[in-house]
Amino acid sequence: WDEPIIFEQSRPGQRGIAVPGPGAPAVELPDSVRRAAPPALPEMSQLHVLRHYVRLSQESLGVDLNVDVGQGTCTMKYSPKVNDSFARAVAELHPLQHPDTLQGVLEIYWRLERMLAEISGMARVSLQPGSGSAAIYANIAMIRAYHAARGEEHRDQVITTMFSHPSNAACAKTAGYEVITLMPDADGYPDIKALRAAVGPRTAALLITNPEDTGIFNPRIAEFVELVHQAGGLACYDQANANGILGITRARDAGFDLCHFNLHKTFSTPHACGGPAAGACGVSEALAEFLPGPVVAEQDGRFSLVTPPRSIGKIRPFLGVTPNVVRAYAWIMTLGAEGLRQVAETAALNNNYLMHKVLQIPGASAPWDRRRIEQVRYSWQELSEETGVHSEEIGVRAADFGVHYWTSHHPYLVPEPFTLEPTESYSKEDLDEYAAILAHVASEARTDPELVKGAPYNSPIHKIDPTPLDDPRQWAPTWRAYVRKHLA
Amino acid sequence: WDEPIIFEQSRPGQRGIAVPGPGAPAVELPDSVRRAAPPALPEMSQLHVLRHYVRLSQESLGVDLNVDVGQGTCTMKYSPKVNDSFARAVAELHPLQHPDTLQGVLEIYWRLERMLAEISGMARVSLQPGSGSAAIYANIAMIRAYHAARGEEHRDQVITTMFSHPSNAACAKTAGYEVITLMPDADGYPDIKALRAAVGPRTAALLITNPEDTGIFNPRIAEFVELVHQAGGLACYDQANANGILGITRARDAGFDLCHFNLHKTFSTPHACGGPAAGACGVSEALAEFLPGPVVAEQDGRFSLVTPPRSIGKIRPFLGVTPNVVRAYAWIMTLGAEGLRQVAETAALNNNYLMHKVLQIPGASAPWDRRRIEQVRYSWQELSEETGVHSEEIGVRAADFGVHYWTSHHPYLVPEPFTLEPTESYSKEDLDEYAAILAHVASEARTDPELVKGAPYNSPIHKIDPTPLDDPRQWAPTWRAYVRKHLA
Amino acid sequence: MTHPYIPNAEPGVRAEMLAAIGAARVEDFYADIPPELRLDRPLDLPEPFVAEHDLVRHMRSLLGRDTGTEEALSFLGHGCYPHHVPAVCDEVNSRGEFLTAYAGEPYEDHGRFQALFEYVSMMGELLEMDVVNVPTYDGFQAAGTALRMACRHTGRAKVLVSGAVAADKLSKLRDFLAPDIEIVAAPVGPGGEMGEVVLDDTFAAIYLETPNVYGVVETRGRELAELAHAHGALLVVSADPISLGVLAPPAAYGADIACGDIQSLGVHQNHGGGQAGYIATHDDEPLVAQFPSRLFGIAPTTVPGEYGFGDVFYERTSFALREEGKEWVGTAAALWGITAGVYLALMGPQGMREVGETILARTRYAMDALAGAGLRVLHDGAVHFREFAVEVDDAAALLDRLRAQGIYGGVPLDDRTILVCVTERHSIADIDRLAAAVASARRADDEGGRR
Amino acid sequence: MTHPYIPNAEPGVRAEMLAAIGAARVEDFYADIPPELRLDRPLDLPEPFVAEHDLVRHMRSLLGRDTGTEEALSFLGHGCYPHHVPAVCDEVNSRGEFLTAYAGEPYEDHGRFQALFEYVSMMGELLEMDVVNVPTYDGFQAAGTALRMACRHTGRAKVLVSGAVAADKLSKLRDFLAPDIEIVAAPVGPGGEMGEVVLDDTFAAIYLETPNVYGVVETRGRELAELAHAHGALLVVSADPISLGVLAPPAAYGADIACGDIQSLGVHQNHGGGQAGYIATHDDEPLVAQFPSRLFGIAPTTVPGEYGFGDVFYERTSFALREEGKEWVGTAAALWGITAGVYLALMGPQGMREVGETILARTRYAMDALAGAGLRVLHDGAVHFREFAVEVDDAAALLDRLRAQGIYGGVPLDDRTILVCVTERHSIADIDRLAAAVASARRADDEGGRR
Repeated sequence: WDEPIIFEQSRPGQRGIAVPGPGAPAVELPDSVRRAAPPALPEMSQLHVLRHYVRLSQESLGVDLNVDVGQGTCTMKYSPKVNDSFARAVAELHPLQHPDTLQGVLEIYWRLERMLAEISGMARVSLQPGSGSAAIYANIAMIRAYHAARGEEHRDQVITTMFSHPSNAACAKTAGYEVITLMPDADGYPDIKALRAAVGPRTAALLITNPEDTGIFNPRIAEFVELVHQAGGLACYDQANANGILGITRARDAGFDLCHFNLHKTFSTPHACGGPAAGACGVSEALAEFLPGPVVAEQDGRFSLVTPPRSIGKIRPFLGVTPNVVRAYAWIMTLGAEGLRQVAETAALNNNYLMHKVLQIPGASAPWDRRRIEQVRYSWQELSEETGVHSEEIGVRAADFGVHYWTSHHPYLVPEPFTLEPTESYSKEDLDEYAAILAHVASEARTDPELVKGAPYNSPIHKIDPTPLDDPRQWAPTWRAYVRKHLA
Repeated sequence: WDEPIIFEQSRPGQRGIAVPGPGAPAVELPDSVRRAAPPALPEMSQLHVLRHYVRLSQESLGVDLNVDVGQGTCTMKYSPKVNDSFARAVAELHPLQHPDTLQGVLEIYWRLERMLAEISGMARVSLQPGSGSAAIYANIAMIRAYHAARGEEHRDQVITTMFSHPSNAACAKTAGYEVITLMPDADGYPDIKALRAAVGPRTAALLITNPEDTGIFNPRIAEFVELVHQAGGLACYDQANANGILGITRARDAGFDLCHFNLHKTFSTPHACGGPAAGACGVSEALAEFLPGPVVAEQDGRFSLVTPPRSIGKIRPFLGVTPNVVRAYAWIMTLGAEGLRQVAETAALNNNYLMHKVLQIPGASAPWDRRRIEQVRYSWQELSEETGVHSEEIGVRAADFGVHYWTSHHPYLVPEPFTLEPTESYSKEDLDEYAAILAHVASEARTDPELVKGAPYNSPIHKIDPTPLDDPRQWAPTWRAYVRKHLA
Repeated sequence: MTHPYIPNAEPGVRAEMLAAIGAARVEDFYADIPPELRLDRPLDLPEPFVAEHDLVRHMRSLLGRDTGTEEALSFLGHGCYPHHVPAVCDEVNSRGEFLTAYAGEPYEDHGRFQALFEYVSMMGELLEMDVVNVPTYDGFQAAGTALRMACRHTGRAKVLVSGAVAADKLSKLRDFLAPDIEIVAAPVGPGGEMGEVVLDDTFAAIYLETPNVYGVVETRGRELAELAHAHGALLVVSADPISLGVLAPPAAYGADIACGDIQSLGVHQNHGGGQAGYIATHDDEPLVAQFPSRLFGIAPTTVPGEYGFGDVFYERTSFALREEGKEWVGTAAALWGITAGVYLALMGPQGMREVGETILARTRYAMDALAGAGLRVLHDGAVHFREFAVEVDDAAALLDRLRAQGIYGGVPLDDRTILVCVTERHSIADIDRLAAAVASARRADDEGGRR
Repeated sequence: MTHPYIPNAEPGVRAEMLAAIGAARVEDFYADIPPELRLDRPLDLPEPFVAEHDLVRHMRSLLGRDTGTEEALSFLGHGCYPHHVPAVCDEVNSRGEFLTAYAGEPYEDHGRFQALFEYVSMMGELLEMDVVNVPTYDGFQAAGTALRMACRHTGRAKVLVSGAVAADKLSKLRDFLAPDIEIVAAPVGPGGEMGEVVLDDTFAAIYLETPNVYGVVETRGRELAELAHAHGALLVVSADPISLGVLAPPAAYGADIACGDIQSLGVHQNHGGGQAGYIATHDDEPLVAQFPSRLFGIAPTTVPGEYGFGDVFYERTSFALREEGKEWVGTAAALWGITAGVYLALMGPQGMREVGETILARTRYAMDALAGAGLRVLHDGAVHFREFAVEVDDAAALLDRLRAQGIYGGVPLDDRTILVCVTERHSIADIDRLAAAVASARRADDEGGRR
């Protein structure tokens, strides 16, 4: 489709929907609050609005359509359609209804909390955060409250690793912490010597992912936790990459005090173009009193809301992103313990199989010769040096074949990176096809690098010139800005 | 997408859904009824089934996606999404529930029946038929029962016109009638002299569309009806083309005894790739006792089911295609009398505007210089004679630009035909765009006829060789036939 | 206000278009309609709910007066069945592309053609037959057309129809086979199967259903096929496809035409709007020539290895030949065909076997449970699939009592007979609940009787 | 049995893949996990419902214990609002392409970029501002970030926050602005608007809401903007976009940052899961630099006239700079942004004006009706949009009485104050029903009191 910007389709007098009339006397507004001129929104009939968005939807690739293994670290697994039907069933619930009228969702919250506690080994779980990053932030806020409650406000440093998600560093900074980032050692593990040097009386917490975004599991993770504990800090586990270790190993068993899951990665809720998502914070008994409130309590089969005594307060409005809580609950309930373990094992199997295939492509490598769990950060450094084609260009060319391939991995510690995470959802044939696309593009890079650099050829649009996006005189973050700067 | 046949994606051991186990002792089947070998259905995971069909859906063009004016006579109007939500609300109703538990749908049937009676001028309406053709058949069955009840079984002929839908002729033939088809006269109207010659003591009924599929309204329609009545026959109005005359003129007012509507054309229910649809039969008081049963009766605000005394019986199972009855009811209820008239007038306006544009394209013509209501059967005869490009080829080439263009108009009384019906749903810009596509392809036909003949270029597949489809040794109406004949 | 569904009703654009055409008023387009046929008043229709929300409120208040089978515990079947509908079926058939498509060519609608071709192909595997139609309206129509096909094929005008057929279906057959085809009813044997029948060479077909209206699985298919064939007639068998993961397909015992309804394959009950009919035969040209429906087939394209699709043997149809075609063809129930295809692909051979086994076992469990509750179960010795009949003193009274407890106990076949339907959706607990409610209703009746 | 969600758990393919890799067992991949960290037992989770239908039954039985706002008559708002959701909004946001997409590039996800660019562009028209973010989590987060933006922009660490803010939102702000930013609460004036405030040059911003927590429309925006600007501070205004068809957008009276929640624009209440936050500013580079969220902009392609899309000023973000970025960015609420875009496109300028007028009129009608029923309506002299507070003797008791009649009467702000919400979804009859129920509950109380 060559679909114009929606404003270009506006025709005066058209409308997409009619609104109930007041049925009561009109209210006269004082000038100070009355809108002077109507907003220049598009005017279109209903079919035309629908057609526009249906066409745009067809110009987007979701899990439903492609072999979505190329958005590494994002765990693009199948989000079952039946769970969407359960999510729709809560569409017309209001969050502040009396709990007597909400026993169903409250029970689901309570059950999912118990299940995630079992999966992580933690004592209590909050399902309030609206995403993984928000859960990281909530964990940091609890860490802050914990130390404050003990009079240890002087702990103003958090330690993280370079291959933990940037939100660990960024959320900690937002919460007022100084951030110390451990680089990988020569083996690709977080550098334990650097940790030893970093911990001390100012240490509030360690924020760490494991396996990291490289797919490498740090076997000395318990030792890391122990070092931080000895210094009086807390250990907080970013479990965004939990998909390969469900039922295999648990956060609490390695000594962690806090952890979080992304329901939209590990527990199958849909990514929805980037949210709504949902995060879960798990904490040990010692931190339970700091959880964001309210949480669901159960007594004699009745469910009610209580706020923990020293709650950090609200992370977001209301109880949580209920449609996703419902979906995640249903997903676990159709798999059970045995199913979750199959998820993990198959995610690891798929990843190792795909790695086996990718590493057969000349020019592709996986830095550090370590085992991988559920994903791998690869490098085209060799191919790039040989052909001058960059990883990003390979990604755009791969899109011509109907797949994603994501390269945003700042900072580019791994040169010419790409990260693949096949999850448990894809078949052997899917992985073969994805590897074949990469092999094909890599071979194009050798035989006809300009072809690859000129991509895309199979997109609604052609190669983008990004320079205006970083130039304040030219950038156009809205249509009105574009009209003003470029069409006036 | 280059999507393989689903059987090619089968992998042993996979499954798309799990089934509840028996939970009770198994039943042993005797050999005579036990299936010997499992059916060779595809074995696929759920995501893979979903992905396959989502891709196929993207390779189909619905009203939601295109300027769907090229499937003339099919009235491809906007089917409002909100009405789908009402249709979903009846998904889990069983048709044989006690009427006390079905008061809502029964009331909707009753109300829609009353509204269609008002729109057509008829006394009673049945909503049982599953489509327009089924409604035609039901009308013929009522005609047969009517004559039989009067001891006039000797009436064994029905009269129809060449530009009435083929189902009028075909259904009459199926019901045992001899079919007499009136050809258009030099003015494009059904030939009244031929009608005079045809009517007589053997005449059971006239089955006629008006406006016909040419878009021409027969101004002497009342005279046609009168002639048939004088001969003792009934007059039955095929109102498949009613979209341009809603609120303008009514079947009963022209003297008709029976008529039918297609809810999926005039009343916006979706075409659904070719059904489920729904038809409505309207009849005069004299024929009401023959209606298919049951119909809904109302007393003191309670609704029940009754079967008319001399009912022809069942046309299809149960009461009707309820999801579409609900949709059609909701559609009328959001428009009202004034809205329906706007529908009609706008359908006529759009059609005349598009005709104005199309007739400006050199080589296009609209046989018979008559006014048109809601559609036009055009001809490329001139263009075809000049360039050797046929209407069907123009249609395939037009599809490259993302629109439909339908040419199945047997018999080809109008040479090199195409039929456009813009309905009320499309904007002026849509019609301009469609006309521009036709003009572009027509000009291609002149400058580069081979280009047009070689189309499609923008389809998932290339030009089809249809010969095997008519050759019993080669045809493959199923995959198993294909495997046997072509892959074995 | 310009209605959201009618863009060109907007006065400005309307005037612009009229000007372009050179017409003064929209009335001009209607000049051919004589004044005496013109409606000189607005239609007398209810005030509309133009605002979508007002319409929603209105519809919700109407539809809220229904109590469906998800709120009540329903054992209603009799042609419309409460099987589980996989969410993926709904996802696919509610995709706007499929829902609003119609009659495009095999290029821009390649996906529609492929989806329907795959549907008929999967049905072909289930039925072990090579030719399956794009769905007709429903199982009634499929049966009617199958019998007309048999008559056209044999040149005869008499059919022997199983007596174990629903009354409504028989009504449809009588209407649809009139005026030229005679229906002879076969007796029902004491076990609930088709009884002894006599055939002669004037019959075009024997028509059998399995499971039949009583849920009884017919075991004498092969014998009847041989009888039919011995007289130059065809065996037409109506079989519910959801049974065919465990039951032998009609072709396996010699049927010439299989037919039936596919509502059981992933389509909601829809208050009876979910029906769709299949008809299948072997790849036998003279019989294939009798199909009125569209048949989709694979065709090569200019690119080797690529699959295109198209109509097989189009010249049979009324689209091509008007009254000289076979019966008629038109919009019927294609979307349910696509849906049934999705269902079969999800289920695969394993799922179809399992669902059949579950239904067989639970049907038997329910028969035993209701017998235990004191009802007489008809044809108890036969194999039942999904349905069985029970005899009671007063069907309406018992059903009323059950309904008061939120149970739709079954479909009354007559004053004393109730047809009970059990599928994989009914848990053992559901069946036990029915049996307990029946037992308690009978106790209440007994007590009422004693008073 | 191979689970339908895990194709490669099938033993055959698993063995084949292991062989290809050269691994003996899946265990090999976990060799880096030390034995003492390995869970030596299965997880203790409930028995699963593997069959989809069993899962559906389980979920339905749980969810059936809720009584939602379509069954009851709800006047609950307080941050989550029952506006009409056009069916087209649901149709678009349930399209699998959007629902399951995430972070593709602007080529294969061109449609996602365009839909979000169009959303921010339509919000820009409504707000009369040139820069609008891809949605953050919710209005709480938007307010917190807007205030942090103001602090970063001014280099100050103190903000004046309207006292007419929801308690939960204040809790969020306290948490989110900790530890470095001080919150000073402004008084609420007797009319329900922000009261008199004193500012000095240490303040980064004044934070105002309109309509505020009491539904009161603030009328002194321009004055507060001038006050803020006079002290080198910014005016941050949280405004519900659904009011902006009739109410002046914050930019019109001098606000520097607008923020709020877009749940009102075509998103269901979703038990509070439908929230999404917007933040908007003028196209002022230093302020734009403070956005943590993604900003999408138009970019040219190699083909003249073609529109591509991409991230504006990506180097602000934590994706690019980790802790040196502005706050953080990640998955938030993009789908609700697309949905709000669909809503605004459907409504257009006319619809937005009309819905605002309807809400204004019905809110006033409800205030008068409840006053007529004997309740004291707070801030009765102010202009109210959608919400107002009433004072009662015992909020919980009254709400319990109403709930027993199927009415969710409002949100208790404290023991004696109830916040009532009225939208275009509430008919006049609904409001009358509430007033009648309130009046009757009060009569019952009076009688109870007399006894």
